Amino acid sequence: MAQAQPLPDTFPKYLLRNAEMFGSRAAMRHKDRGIWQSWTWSQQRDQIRDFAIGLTRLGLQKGDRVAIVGANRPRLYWAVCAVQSVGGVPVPVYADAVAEELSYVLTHAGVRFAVVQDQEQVDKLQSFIEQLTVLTAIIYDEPRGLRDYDKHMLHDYADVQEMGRSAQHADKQLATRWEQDIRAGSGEDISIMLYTSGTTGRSKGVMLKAKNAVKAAQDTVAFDKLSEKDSVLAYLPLAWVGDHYLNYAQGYVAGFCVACPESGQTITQDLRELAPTFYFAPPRVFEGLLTSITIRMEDAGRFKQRIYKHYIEVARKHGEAILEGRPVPASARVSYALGEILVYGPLKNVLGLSNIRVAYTAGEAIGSDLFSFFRSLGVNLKQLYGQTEAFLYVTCQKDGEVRSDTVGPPAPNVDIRISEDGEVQFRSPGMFSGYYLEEEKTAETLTEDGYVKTGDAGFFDTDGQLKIIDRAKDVGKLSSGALFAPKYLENMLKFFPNIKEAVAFGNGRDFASAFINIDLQAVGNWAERNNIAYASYQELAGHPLVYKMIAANVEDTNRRLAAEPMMAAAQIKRFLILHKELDADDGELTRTQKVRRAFVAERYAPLINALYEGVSEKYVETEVTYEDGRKGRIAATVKIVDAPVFKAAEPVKEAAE
Amino acid sequence: MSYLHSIFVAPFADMADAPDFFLQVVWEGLVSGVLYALIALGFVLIYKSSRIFNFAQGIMVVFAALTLVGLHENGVPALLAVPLTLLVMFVLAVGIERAVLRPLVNQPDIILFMATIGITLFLIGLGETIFGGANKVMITEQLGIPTGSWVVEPFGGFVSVEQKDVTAVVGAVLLVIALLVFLNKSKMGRAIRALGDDHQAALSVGISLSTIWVLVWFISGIIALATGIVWGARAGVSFALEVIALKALPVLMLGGLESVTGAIVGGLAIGILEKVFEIYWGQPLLGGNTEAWFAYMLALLVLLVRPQGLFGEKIIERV
Amino acid sequence: MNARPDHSVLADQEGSARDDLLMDVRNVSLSFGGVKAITDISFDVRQGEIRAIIGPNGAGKTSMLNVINGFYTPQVGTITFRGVERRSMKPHDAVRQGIARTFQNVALFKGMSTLDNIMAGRSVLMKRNIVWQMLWRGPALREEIEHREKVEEIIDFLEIEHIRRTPVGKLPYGLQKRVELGRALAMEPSLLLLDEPMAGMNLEEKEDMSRFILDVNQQRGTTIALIEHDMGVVMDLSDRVVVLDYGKKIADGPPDEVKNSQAVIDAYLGVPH
Amino acid sequence: MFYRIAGQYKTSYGADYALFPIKQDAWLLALILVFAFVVFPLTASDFMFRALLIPVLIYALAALGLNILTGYAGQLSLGTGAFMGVGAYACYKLITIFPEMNIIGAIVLSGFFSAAAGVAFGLPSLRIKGFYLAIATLAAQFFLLWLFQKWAWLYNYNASGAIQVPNTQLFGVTITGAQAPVLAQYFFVLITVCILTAFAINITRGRIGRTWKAVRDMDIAAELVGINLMKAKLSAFFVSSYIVGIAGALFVFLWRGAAEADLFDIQLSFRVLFIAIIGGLGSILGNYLGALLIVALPVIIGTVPAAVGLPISSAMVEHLNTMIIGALIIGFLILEPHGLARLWALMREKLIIWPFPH
Amino acid sequence: MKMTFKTALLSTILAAGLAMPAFAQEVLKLPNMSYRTGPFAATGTPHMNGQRDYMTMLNERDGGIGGVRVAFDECETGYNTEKGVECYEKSKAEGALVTQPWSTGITLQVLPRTNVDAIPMYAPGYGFSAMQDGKTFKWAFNPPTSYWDGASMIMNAISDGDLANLKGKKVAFLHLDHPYGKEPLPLLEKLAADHGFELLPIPVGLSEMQNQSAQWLQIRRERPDFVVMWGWGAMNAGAITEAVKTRYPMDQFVSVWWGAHEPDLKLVGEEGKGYRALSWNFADPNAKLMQDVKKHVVDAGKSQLNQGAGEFESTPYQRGILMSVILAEAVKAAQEHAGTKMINREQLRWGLENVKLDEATLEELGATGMMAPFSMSCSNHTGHAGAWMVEWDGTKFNKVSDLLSADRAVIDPLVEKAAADYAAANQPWQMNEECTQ
Repeated sequence: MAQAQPLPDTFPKYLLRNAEMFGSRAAMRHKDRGIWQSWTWSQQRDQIRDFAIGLTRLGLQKGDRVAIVGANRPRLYWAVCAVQSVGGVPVPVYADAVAEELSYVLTHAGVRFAVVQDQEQVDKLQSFIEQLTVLTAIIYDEPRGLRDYDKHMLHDYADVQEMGRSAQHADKQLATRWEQDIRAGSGEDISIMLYTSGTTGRSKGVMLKAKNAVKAAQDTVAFDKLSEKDSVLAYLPLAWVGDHYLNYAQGYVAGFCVACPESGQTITQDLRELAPTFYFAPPRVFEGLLTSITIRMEDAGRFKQRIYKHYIEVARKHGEAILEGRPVPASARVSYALGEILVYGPLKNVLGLSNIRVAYTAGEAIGSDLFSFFRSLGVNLKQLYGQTEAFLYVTCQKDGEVRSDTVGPPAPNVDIRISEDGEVQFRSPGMFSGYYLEEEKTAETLTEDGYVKTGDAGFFDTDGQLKIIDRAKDVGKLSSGALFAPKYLENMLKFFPNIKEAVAFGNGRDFASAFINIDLQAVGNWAERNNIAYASYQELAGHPLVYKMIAANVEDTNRRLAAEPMMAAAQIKRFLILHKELDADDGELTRTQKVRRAFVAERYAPLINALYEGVSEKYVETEVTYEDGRKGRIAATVKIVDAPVFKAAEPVKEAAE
Repeated sequence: MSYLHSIFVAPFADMADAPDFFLQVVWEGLVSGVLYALIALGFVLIYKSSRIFNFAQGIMVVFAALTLVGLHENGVPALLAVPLTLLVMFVLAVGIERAVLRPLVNQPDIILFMATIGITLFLIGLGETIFGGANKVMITEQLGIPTGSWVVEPFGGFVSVEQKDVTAVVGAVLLVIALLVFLNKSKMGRAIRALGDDHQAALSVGISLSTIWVLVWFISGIIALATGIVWGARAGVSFALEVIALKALPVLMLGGLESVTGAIVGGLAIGILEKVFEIYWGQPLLGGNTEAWFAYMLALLVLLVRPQGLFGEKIIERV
Repeated sequence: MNARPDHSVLADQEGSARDDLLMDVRNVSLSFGGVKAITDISFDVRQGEIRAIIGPNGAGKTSMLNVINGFYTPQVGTITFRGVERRSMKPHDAVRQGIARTFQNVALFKGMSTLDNIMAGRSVLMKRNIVWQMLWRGPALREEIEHREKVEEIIDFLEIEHIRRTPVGKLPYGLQKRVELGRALAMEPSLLLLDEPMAGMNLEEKEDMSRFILDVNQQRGTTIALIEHDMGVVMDLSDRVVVLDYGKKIADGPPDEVKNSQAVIDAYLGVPH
Repeated sequence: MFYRIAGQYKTSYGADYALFPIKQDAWLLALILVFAFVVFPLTASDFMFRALLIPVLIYALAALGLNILTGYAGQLSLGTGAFMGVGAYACYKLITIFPEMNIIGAIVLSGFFSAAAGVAFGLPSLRIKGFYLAIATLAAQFFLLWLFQKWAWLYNYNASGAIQVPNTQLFGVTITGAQAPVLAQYFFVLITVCILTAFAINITRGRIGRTWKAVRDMDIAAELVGINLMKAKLSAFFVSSYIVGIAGALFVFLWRGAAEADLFDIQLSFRVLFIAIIGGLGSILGNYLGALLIVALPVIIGTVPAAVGLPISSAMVEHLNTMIIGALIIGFLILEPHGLARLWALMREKLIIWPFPH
Repeated sequence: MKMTFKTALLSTILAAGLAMPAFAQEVLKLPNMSYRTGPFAATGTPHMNGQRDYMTMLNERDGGIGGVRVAFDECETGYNTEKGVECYEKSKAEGALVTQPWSTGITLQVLPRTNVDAIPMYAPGYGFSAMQDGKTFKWAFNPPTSYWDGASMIMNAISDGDLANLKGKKVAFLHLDHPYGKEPLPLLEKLAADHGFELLPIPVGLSEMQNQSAQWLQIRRERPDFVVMWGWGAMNAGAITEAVKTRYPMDQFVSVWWGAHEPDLKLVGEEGKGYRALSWNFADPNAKLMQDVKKHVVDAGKSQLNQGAGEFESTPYQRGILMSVILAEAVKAAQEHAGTKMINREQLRWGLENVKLDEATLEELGATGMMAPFSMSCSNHTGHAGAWMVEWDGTKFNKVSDLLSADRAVIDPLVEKAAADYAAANQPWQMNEECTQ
């Protein structure tokens, strides 16, 4: 990629460059109609140009904000670049956002255009169309079901492109002018506005400058040596910073191929077909993978199981060492090579991880066993720590210096410091330029010297790697004054395959306690093998044997907590298994599947009280939302159990930070 | 013209010229026909009760006859050999039910048909392994079947009628009567007949499906033994009979797969017609040996006119 | 439901010639060996509408469909399709004329995949001879791909991507029905006959199927004649309804009108089923 | 396990229609072809060629022909042997009437004769179905066999009633007759079989193949989707009998060297049918697996017991062979009604998802 | 070296040991094709037992031929030509010195191959009659007499020595519809044309062998003066029972040697009285040869024959013995000529061409009267031993004629033409150029 001219500072510039340099290489694929429909960089440029010019025909002006709502589709990705190319600001919005959320973001951003995927999104938009005063056009990708809609504001994506084409036809200079405008574009312009998913409160529109975004991407592309030969599967929400960064930004900068899955249900299959070289997934995805591997292997024949266990053990012993190029006995190498043929290779093949060069996980802590498992198979899995405000990367691990309990040293050109109250703060090239229309909040987030407050509590360990404990504001104290980091507890619990979700309480209380969600798949399988009949999640969750099993897990957790001086006091004394699964539809989880602890605490206040009242069971009624949107109530008597606590290890010395 | 004459006139003139010979021809045909009918009967029984197109019926005939002769050769008295052979046929029925029918229940027809071809091969191999491949002589006399022949002398000529053929015809008639009585009068028999129409109805009689299957295959085995004795007496016992046993197929097609009457009428008709055709048309005009295909061609022609056979029920296609 | 094109012209009982007449069934009678299945039935189907034929069990609905697509030949009466009058024809000729259908008891090719089943629906539109097929090059492959693209559109339309390669014999009933609809659509019919498209389905599947039927009608502009037992669904879906009872026509008109007809109430709605 | 399909994706329908969408399949085939074209010719003895390799190929081809009719179009045929005979006799007549005719031309043309016979006896299939149709093919079997015996013109009034294959040459190499080197015959058969197999694969996966399968699965529905049943069935008879006829011509000209009518008796029909069943109806690969099994089995039964010092008489070998084939047929139908090909498919599936069991 | 490499590779490929056995003992490989199964086993088995037992006897009594044991392997054909060709290939691969195809059909099929592969083909009393022409059929032998010889002798016998007596008569030729049954047809047709009798060929298909009512109805209608039978396997028994039933005069019913098969006649017993067969051997259980066989093989329990059924005494079994006698004599001759015990194929061919079974040799073998003396040469591969008529007396066969001989003047030109035609049809054909006789 070395070339004399300065590197582009906007994505549309990269588009032009890639169309020139990698003209015949695939830029975008989409599993559609049974095959991977593909577009080369030059085709992609033409598609984008047609659409961009079409948009200008519809009246798009420089600076106009354009909402982009939908799943990962080539046309929506093109819309992002098309909007950027004519000076607009794309505003990707979560496709599964309900109408109110959507309406807030769109009105807040003041979008003039919306490029949406299908009828569903059109319907949502139209339900609050009167609030969108500045909206001039909705452009849809899939015309399905929209035939009889009132068309005065609705446009088919293809029609817009056609408008663009006919305009170019009429004015031969248009295409050239479009390219000139791009080349004249400034890196100082806002490249994109990403709305935070809103773990707390309203979503905020994070504005990112083009040159910052590009710079950040350039750094990480160089860091991971990504090139046009790589490929990724774009399956994360389009509006999430991760997707925009990893797929769009890095894709344009490195020139690699971004592939869109056929649909949400076929991701596993599509991943397997595509076998990308770069992969990102949150820990829960890896966890799901491991669970499903374990479960599927349990059904295998004895012989296969023995092979599998043997070689997984070999991998556990030597796999990571081999991956990191550390010295390993020759016999182990032979054994590992055999394992590669018999187990690891096939396993990666079945999971679609065969060609992975670099894989990242982030967003939450990942269990060390889980993390090591994938690394030992030869998947170069690493951790990063990031934020929308940083345009993702704050820290990321280097090849060969990977640990499961840290998130790595600062990413290239990133400055990190830990504030006095333990909060992580950073300054980075990709740093945002502010929240849209929220000067105040922007100011709150930035320190006076220009550092961004992450809101996370953490510390650097001796290796210089950052370790995140929890959200800074969630870190509390027990009534005894001992440190209580709920997330830390929850993560430890969640590393058990039987536990899907955990919510820990204890701030200002005498001791720590927890709600637990069992993993229906894992526990269900276990139940099946042990001939335990159950009709529902609720029934399984309340089963005495299940309680017994979870109690053992909690006990284990406590034992490990006891070994950590800073955390020993926060052992879980009491816990209960929740009678329903935490669900985003009920507001208990965010759309990114994170627990909204405050909301849960409020919703299940009676249960929390019960935990601290010492009763052994509690009757509760809970409102639930079914898949089709109907609401209902479920009632249950939830059992509450005590767990043994262990004596804290003697603090060797005061944890100096 | 002369060609037409030799097709349409000469044969009939021949028949009229030597009526005793014609009678002899018809009698010969009739005896073969009885045998075809018996084999076909075994087919029909099994088809009616289980929708299985039992290709192995022909080979069961040979197997039964071989067992009988083989037992006798090994010193078993003839009259004891018969019940012993029946026992073998019963064991065979049970074996087939266990090893073939039960595992294959509810499979498509074609699969079951193929399975019976497998049974055929297996039985041939088994029979030859045990009894050797040589041609054997039916123990006609030992079984008390008369072996002489009567000569009737009508129209100034003669018709030679072998007593064992007469025994065969009479035996076949008795067997068929016994079978019809069994099917119509006994509870078991009614269950078997009902099975053809409706499994549930049959089961409601209180007899298990496997019992019925064993029974049906056993009855087919009895018929096979009877056929084997009769046929063996005429032509020796060896697996070459297999090819003749195939003739039961056109008989079935002609008579319809489910009709007992059809099997009998079809068998007799084919036996007589093929013989008459061979003698009066085949040998003079076509170089003989037309019996090899006549039955099949006849069945084919009939099916073209009536796809369900002469006695089958009309199939109305529905969607 | 969204705005629908206005089909709700008052039903003209006389069925006089109209510009948008697609098919006209005149005085059709059919009997099997003396048993009358259909007696003197006349009705018409107009371009672009959804026409329902309803009636209690044994009313002659399926027989009527079988007459329309040539599977049965009526003893009396004529059928005029797109201005051409005929009494008998081979079912595959009916397809050539643009009549496709589905079946009450799914009649898919069980050993073939979803894709192949729908591709089979396009057999009649494919032309390359055996020599090209043998070589699998040039025109044959081009033709195959051309039709594959069309079929993929249908697969996409019916949202059955995930079962593209599954042998249909292994699919649940509801999906089989959908595949069958796909196969009928693949024939690009001008008249689509649906024989109890929602028989044996649960509520959700019925809703899906209704949506697909409406989409077919609206987006592809296909005229649909459907037989259905489920009155509720029919009344929502169809523009006009013919009611049969014991092989005779007892009512014909828009759903609301039919619903209130005394004859229908007596024959059909009054009878619990 | 060795099937690593990750990353093998198709970006066009053309690629999706490739003969082997998964490259491991192509490798496997390549390996087999290397064996067939290079390793065997370098290593195998004459006996191997004559007793195993050539018959396997020819039987597989015959079974392929039958499979098209029975496995793909669903029309049961018990007359394969006779149609092979038509091909063989046609080839013989062509080569003796036109001695200057190229052997390839004669074989290619002879297929048309058997195809014509096939269509003639296939005509009843328009009216007759299922088992009833088997009778039409049986009629063909017995009638044609009779014709081979009685129609002396067919065997050039040869006293023995047998046809004797003359020595013919192709590109200067004797390819048929006793003079022909077995290697040349092997290559001729191999190439012919490869070409016809490729054709058969292409036909069965295209429109015509689909119409056949549609007719097989549900003929009424097939008719109602616009498939002309007559065309579909007769084309199946045509293609099937054509291939069977070629197999018959190869059978006599490239393997047997001579033939009498009885060679084409019903036993031959059954043998081919068994190959198709054991191999797997409705599959191309199955024919090869089935042929390998059926041809190799007697050889193995004949040699293995002797090799382990358990001599059995040659008659016993025959008996056991018959019995074992019978038992195999039943066994296969119970375990896997779709034959060896399906077994392989399941194995392949297992290898693909290895180490997972499902 | 190359061979072992091949073998090694092969065995890895097939793992079935299809190639040669790993150990090679010094044996004379004289395999036989057999059919102890199927519809032809009835007549085949006793012959094959005889062949086998003589070889076993040599091994037991003399330690083989010239001190080398004989490996008499059998390969089952079931009289099936296709199987026969497989057996041929198999035995060829195993290094057999000779092939004994045991069916005229198989003989015809492997005939061209033996000529290319240079393997002697030994078809005693069967096969293609023109094989007598050793110049053309360098590798094929059909001693002691051919089918055309047989047909000629039968016609001579039924015409009381003068074929002119047959003028205006009708001779039915009831034969197996198989190359074997058709083999005498050219000669019979010629004789019929020359002598003015009507020849009525009546074929019996393989499927009709046991149920010949159609053929016998035809015979009844046509009323031929003689029925000449060329039958085999189950066909013979079928024909004899049908003849009795049709009341065909037994003294007008004559068969070729294969019809001299006691069990078939025992079926009809007394009613078969008068039935004649031409046979080139005559059973003599008391001959020294037979007693040796009995002593060393049968009584030693090394035979497969069915003693209870009187097989030892039967004509077919003893014919089988003689078949092996001739072959063994050829081996002896070859060993002496070549000066080596382990002869090769070419040497065995020489041996066969130089078989001299004169009275003295027969005497020495202890087989006097069991067959007529004969000798072969490079131009004469049949030897034309001649044969006797034997007649069934209700319990056994009796010799009822002097030694008959065939009409060479008629046969030899036919042979010459047939051989020339054959060579022409199978161009390029390897003739025996060295033979100058």
